[in-house]
Amino acid sequence: MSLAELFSLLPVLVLAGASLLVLMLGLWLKHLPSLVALGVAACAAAGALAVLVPPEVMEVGGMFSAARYARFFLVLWAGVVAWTLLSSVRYAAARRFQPGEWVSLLLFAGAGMALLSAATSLVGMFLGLEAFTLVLYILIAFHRGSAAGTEAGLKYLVLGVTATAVLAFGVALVYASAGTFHLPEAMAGVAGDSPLRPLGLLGWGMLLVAIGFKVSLVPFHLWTPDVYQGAPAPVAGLLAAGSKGAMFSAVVGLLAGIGLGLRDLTPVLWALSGLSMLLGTLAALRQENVKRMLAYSSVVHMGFVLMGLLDAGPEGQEAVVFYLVFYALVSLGAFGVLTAFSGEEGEPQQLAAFRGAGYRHPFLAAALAVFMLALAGVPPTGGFMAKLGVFAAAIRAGHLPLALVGVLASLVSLVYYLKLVIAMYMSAEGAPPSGSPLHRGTRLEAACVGVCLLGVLLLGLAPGALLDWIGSLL
Amino acid sequence: MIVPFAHVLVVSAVMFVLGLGAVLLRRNLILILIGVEIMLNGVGLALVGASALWQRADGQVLVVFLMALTAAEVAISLAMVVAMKRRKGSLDADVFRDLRG
Amino acid sequence: MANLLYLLLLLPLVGGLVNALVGMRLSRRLSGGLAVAAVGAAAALCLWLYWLADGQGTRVSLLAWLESADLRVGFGLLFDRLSAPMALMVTAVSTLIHLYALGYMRAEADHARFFALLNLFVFAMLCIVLADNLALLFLGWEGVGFCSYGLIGYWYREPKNADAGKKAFLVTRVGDVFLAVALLWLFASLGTLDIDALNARAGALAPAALTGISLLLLGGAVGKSAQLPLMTWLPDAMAGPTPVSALIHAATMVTAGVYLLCRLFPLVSLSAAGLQAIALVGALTAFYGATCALRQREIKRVLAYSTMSQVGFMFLAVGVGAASGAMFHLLTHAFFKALLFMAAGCVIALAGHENDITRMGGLRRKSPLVFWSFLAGALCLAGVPLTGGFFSKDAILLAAFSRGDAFHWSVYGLGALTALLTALYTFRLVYLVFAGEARGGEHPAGHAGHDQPLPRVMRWTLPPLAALGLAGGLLNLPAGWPMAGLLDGWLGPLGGAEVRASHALELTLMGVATALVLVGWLLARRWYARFRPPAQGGLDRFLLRGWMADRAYAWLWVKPYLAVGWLLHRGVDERLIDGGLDGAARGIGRGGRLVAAWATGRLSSYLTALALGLGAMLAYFLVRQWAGG
Amino acid sequence: MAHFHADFPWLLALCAFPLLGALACLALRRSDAACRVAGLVVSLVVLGVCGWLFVLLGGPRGTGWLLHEDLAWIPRLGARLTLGLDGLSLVLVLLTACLVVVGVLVSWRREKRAVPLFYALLLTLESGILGVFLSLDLLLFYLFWEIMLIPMFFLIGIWGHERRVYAAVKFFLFTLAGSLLMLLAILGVYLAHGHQTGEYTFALAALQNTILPAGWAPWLYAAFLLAFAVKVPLVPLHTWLPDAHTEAPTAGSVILAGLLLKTGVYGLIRFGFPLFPGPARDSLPWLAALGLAGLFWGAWVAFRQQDAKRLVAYSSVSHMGLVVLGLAVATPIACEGSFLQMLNHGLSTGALFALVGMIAERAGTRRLDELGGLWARAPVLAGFFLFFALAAMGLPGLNNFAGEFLVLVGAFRAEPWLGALGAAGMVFAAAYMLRLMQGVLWGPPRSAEPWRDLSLREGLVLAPLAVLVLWLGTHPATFQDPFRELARVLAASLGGAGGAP
Repeated sequence: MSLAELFSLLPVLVLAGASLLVLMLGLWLKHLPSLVALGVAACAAAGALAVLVPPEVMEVGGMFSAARYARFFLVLWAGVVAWTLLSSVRYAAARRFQPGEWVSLLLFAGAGMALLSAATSLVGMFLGLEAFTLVLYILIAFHRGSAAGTEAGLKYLVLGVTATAVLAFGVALVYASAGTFHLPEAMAGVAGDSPLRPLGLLGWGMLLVAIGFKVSLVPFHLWTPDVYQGAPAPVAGLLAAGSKGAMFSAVVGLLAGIGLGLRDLTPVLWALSGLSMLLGTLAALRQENVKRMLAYSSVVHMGFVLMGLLDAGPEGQEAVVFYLVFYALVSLGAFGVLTAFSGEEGEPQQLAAFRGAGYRHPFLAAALAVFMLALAGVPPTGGFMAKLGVFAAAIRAGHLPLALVGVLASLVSLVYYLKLVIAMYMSAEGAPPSGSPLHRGTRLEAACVGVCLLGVLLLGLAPGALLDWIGSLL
Repeated sequence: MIVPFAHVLVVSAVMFVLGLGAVLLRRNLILILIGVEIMLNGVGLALVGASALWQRADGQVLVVFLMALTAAEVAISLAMVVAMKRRKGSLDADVFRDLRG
Repeated sequence: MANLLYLLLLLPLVGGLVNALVGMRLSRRLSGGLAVAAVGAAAALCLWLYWLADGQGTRVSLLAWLESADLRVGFGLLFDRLSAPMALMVTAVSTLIHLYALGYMRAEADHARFFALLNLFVFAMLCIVLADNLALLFLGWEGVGFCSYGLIGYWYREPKNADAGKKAFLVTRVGDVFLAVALLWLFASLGTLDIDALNARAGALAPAALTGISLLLLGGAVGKSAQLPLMTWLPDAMAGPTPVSALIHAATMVTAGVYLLCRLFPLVSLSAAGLQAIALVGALTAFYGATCALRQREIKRVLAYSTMSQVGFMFLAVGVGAASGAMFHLLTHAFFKALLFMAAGCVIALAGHENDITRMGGLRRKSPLVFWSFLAGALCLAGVPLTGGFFSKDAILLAAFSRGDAFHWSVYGLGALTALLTALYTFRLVYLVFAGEARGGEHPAGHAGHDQPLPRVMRWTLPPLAALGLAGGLLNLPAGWPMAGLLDGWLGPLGGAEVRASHALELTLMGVATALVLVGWLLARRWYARFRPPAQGGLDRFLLRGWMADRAYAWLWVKPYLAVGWLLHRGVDERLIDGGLDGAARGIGRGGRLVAAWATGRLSSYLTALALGLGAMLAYFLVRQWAGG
Repeated sequence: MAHFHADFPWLLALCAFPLLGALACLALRRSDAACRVAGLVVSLVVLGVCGWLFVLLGGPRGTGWLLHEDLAWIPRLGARLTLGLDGLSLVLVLLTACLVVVGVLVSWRREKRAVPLFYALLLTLESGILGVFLSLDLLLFYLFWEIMLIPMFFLIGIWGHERRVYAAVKFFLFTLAGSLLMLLAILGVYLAHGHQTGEYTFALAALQNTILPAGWAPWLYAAFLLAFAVKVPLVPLHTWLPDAHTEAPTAGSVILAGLLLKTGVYGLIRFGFPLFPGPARDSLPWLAALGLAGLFWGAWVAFRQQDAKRLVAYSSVSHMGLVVLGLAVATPIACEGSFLQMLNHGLSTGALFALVGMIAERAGTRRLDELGGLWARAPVLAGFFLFFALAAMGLPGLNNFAGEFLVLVGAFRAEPWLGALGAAGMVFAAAYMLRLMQGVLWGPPRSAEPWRDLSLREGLVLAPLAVLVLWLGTHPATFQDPFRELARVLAASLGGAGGAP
């Protein structure tokens, strides 16, 4: 770990350092806004460093790369964390979250995601993944007052720990079959001729299971609805936008090196993607709880992203990265609106709570409607361009049947996305049940949601700029 | 290698499966966590074996990482156990059943 | 000359539009007067054009209507030897009827709509008469259909009238479809819709096509002229005001079919089968109309069936090749039938709005003028010798007989029998209405004080028509009489085949006709001079309801139509397509509930799912390892 | 066209301008009146521009583009903002502008709930429809195709009547199902073209001459056809139409019937046939059969309807069946007739829906057995209703007859029995239209007091439409000139290999 290597890892260190600094400050300084300001400054600094200061050495310690691909994702995750910090100021204060811990944990999660995206070796991936997963265990149950939070935390923890064990064993087996953790070479273990090929394949199987759990693909997705429902809205947003995105960005690197091995994996990926799309859509149909519906919708969307990965060529990866950026924006936006709507006595989760919201909260409701249409993949939102890219990738890879399953899923998914829009705009005039009337939402929250709204619409109408930037990464 | 890698692999696989069995069959949360620890130790063994097979040290480095990681997990898990005990008074993993459907 | 021709067409149109748009604001006298003026001016203009044209046809084209690839159709008018007399008749009779309507409609509030529709009707009729291409003719054809719908259903507050109008429009539209198909066929095969061109190039068509087109034209004519089988609408059309019945269902619209066949006679005459079909339809309808008229109880329904029968004679004339005979009968019939209808209007007014002839009687003393003009019309209708009706009907029967083969003789026989029945029901009508004492029975109080004298205009429009009817024979006296065959000469080639019959044959047939009329009169005098309550026998009810045609059609067409409609609407649209899709949606919803239930909320089931997934994954790779190799 | 300063993207501005109007409406959401005026002004400006374009370019034209713009959009995907205006789209764009103004005026007093949102959605809808008629880039076309859906979904869903949500979702799902398959087909062509020529583009001109792998072409064409058939609607896929029409507010129905149905046929003509000439030719017999079936099916079921709006909705199914029949027989006259019929149907049915809306507003009900006696209570309104009902029934001299006659002439020339059956449709049309007139106009008035007769605003809507209907009925050539050549070329391309069955 020469000085040069440390220097090229500087942006991540800035994030991690800031996290520790805030943790310490938190003991004395209980004023949340200033800590949030510090956190956002840290993120901004990390982002600026990543973009402006060229790294000296491309790979750090054989585990993390500092190439443009990693830097792009660092900027993205820094932005996600900064956004979460800003949009949850009122939410955290209302629930008397410990300011120091709240900001530091979020920053550390950002650092972990950046590391995961930058991983070029199985160890790097393992460390990055575990870094922010541990933080998420705490963040999900952060709201001590809510039983649901504890239950969600518990479920995520137990399942997460088991998945980590499976992941570790997978890494061990791949290491055993290939002799190295470094990714492109580690894949050699699976190649046709090598004697320890069975070990490699089993190792790959276990990796896929762990990845499946992390990005909530169907057989391993059961935790998703409960955790989204229990976790505080900002954390659920981070979970949807950040954790799944970071995992997939690592998977893109993982699969890029596999080349020939893809032939073995395609049936599995095909099955996982198809199942996720279909069963996710079916499960979401009957949901009355908005957060559970968004959870199942994330299962479906991960199925779409996986469909993009089936195309080994660069276009497929471009489509996946674009999809991840879009999905981050739309998830943050949707959960941002939920955060803005949640008042003192809790978050508005039941559909009934949203009845007639379209007329009482014009901006936030309109934003939520656009996010729903974006998730449904209807132009002119970014969702359409994302789906277009993924469908093109699937057809180019010759998986027309999967594309048809995707079409069926996105058609049926329209129903439950529209259920929310209908509740907001088209239900009878009556005011919502006394339960939790929607909170007005502060200007800061409205601004954050506005940023996401602008992003989603811009991706829909003029995705050219982002597509070019992503093209230059791969 | 003093012991053929296959034997190491079998032992670690057995430990992994036993740990998984404990996780699945046991209801008490602490015993589930113990099961996970057993699985992780199995992984550690496999890693050491593989590192010996390939005569490279990075396998063992990962084992050290693994131990540190396991310690952190246990800390958080126990914190969760304490929170659960205070809230529900029981350690049965299935006692939490409000979030479903 | 040309723009005068356009003026002829535009006058009724302008009159109609003015009444339609601003009529309500004008006073009754002004809007009525405007309407009469418009049609009167058209009549006068037609006369002057007649004199200007002195025999040569003039053709003029104003605006291109439909143009696409080789289809060129425009608003072109043709004022030749066939359309000139027809136009003159239409405008003249309309003027008289408009005058009559001024009086008849004096108590109506919504007069503007009536006169607007009446003027538009005359415009549409002139379109049919003067059109130089079939497309414009079709425009007039449907325009006439709409105006009759509007006028029949004039008293729309009474649902029965509105339904009668609807029935008329629908049944005639069935006929219009046949005409439309004939148009399409003609254009597809001859490449033009211009009437003269069609008649000229008719020879180029294959015999089968010729017959097909003729039958289709017959189908179209049958709809508009209320011949078998599309005749059920005419009796119900009597629900409209009497001037409407006089104008539309006596003089003009019902004769449009005959005019169409005469207009395209050169084409139709090339197909023998076509002609025979026309003749057969004509004869059968004549007989059908006459039999039904025998047992009708309402005065206007008797006249309606009588019109149907007389138009049947015209079809018979065309069918036997005597187009000029048909036109001759058409002109005379227009005069005396319009007269009869208007007189019937006066009769109804005199008898305190009583329609049923069995409850009238003794009106002779109440208004001698109405009696004498009604009698004049009746004499023409019955075909009493030397009247217009006699000569025109006799010419037709002569033409039929002189063709000289079995088919034509049988047709002649049916025609003669119908002539007898015609005389019978005509004199029945005269006796029941005018002879004996008033059988009006007690009138509802409202009507008692109603019989103030008929407005002068209603009474004084009758004599001119009576004169025209009686003197109608002069138009086309049979050969051997002084001034014989004026109309034959005038029509010349348009008049169809030359009727060659020896003078002796003519006289004998005239004798037979006279005898038939005499027998009919005597029978009527014996049965109806002294009033007896109408017989209620099975045959009477059968004839009263027009051979049960309405019920047969309802059972044959209306019921299946509704059944198929139900099948398509409830069956396919709602149950099959929507039901299927909603069912699929519910199925997916149930599937959704099933999958959602998988997340039981218990941590153990989540762990089991994870383990099962792991097991499946490893199993897959093991299998792949051994199988794949 | 000389004095066009070519660099200004007229067409893009035309599409974007209503969007700006929509944003303005949202900005002015404080006062309803301001939004109404803004809506009217924007739609009138669009009408003005379209009218001016028609006057300028409306003469008899060849088949080239009257206006063509090509701006960069997403270079990486090869999608460009290419917009083109030819004879057919010129006429349809004019129809769009005209009917949106009608829509705005018709809902002037009636829609009281969230008025700014109403006019914003109406203008967004206009922008979507204009985009569909003008775009020549497959991705841009698909974008506008779906943009059309969202405002219509909200219009039906928010301002509709009792079963509005069911109808709105059904409308959205039906159309989206078809268009998602079309998306896959577009991608199929896009990838096949890219694979062959190495250059990935969505431009229609480029994709037109792609040699598709043998097995693919029929399936891709089928996907396109399905998407457009749902919109037309061709018969088995039509059950969304009555629900959507009945539940939509008056302005929604006017635009849904007048314009959205035309986008289906237009899409088939602009994209379906040129991209897949071979399969298109093979599908003609099926299209003819479905068109004919639609003609009778729509009329038959319309006859049985109790609700006036559902009756007129089913009549649209019947009329559009005839339009498809015209295209399917692929003779120059028939194609010209079906182009003309698209314009005619837009005007007459649009006016009918506006009228039914006005009557329902006064009578408080749309059921035929509860209406009746309109003539006694509002004679001028009843007069207009009679006029447009006759136009819709195809009375010669009014606009529908012109189109119908051309289609039937063309159909008969190609296939005699087809033309004859089509002509028989006239009776069915008369049947249901007479039932509508009987139910609404005649019969005793329900109560003595007369309704307020035609207001100035309603007169302003109906009078111009009546003039247009008469103009199209007596001299349709002025509107036929722009697309005469296009019809001939389309007929040639479709009829090329042996033409209709």
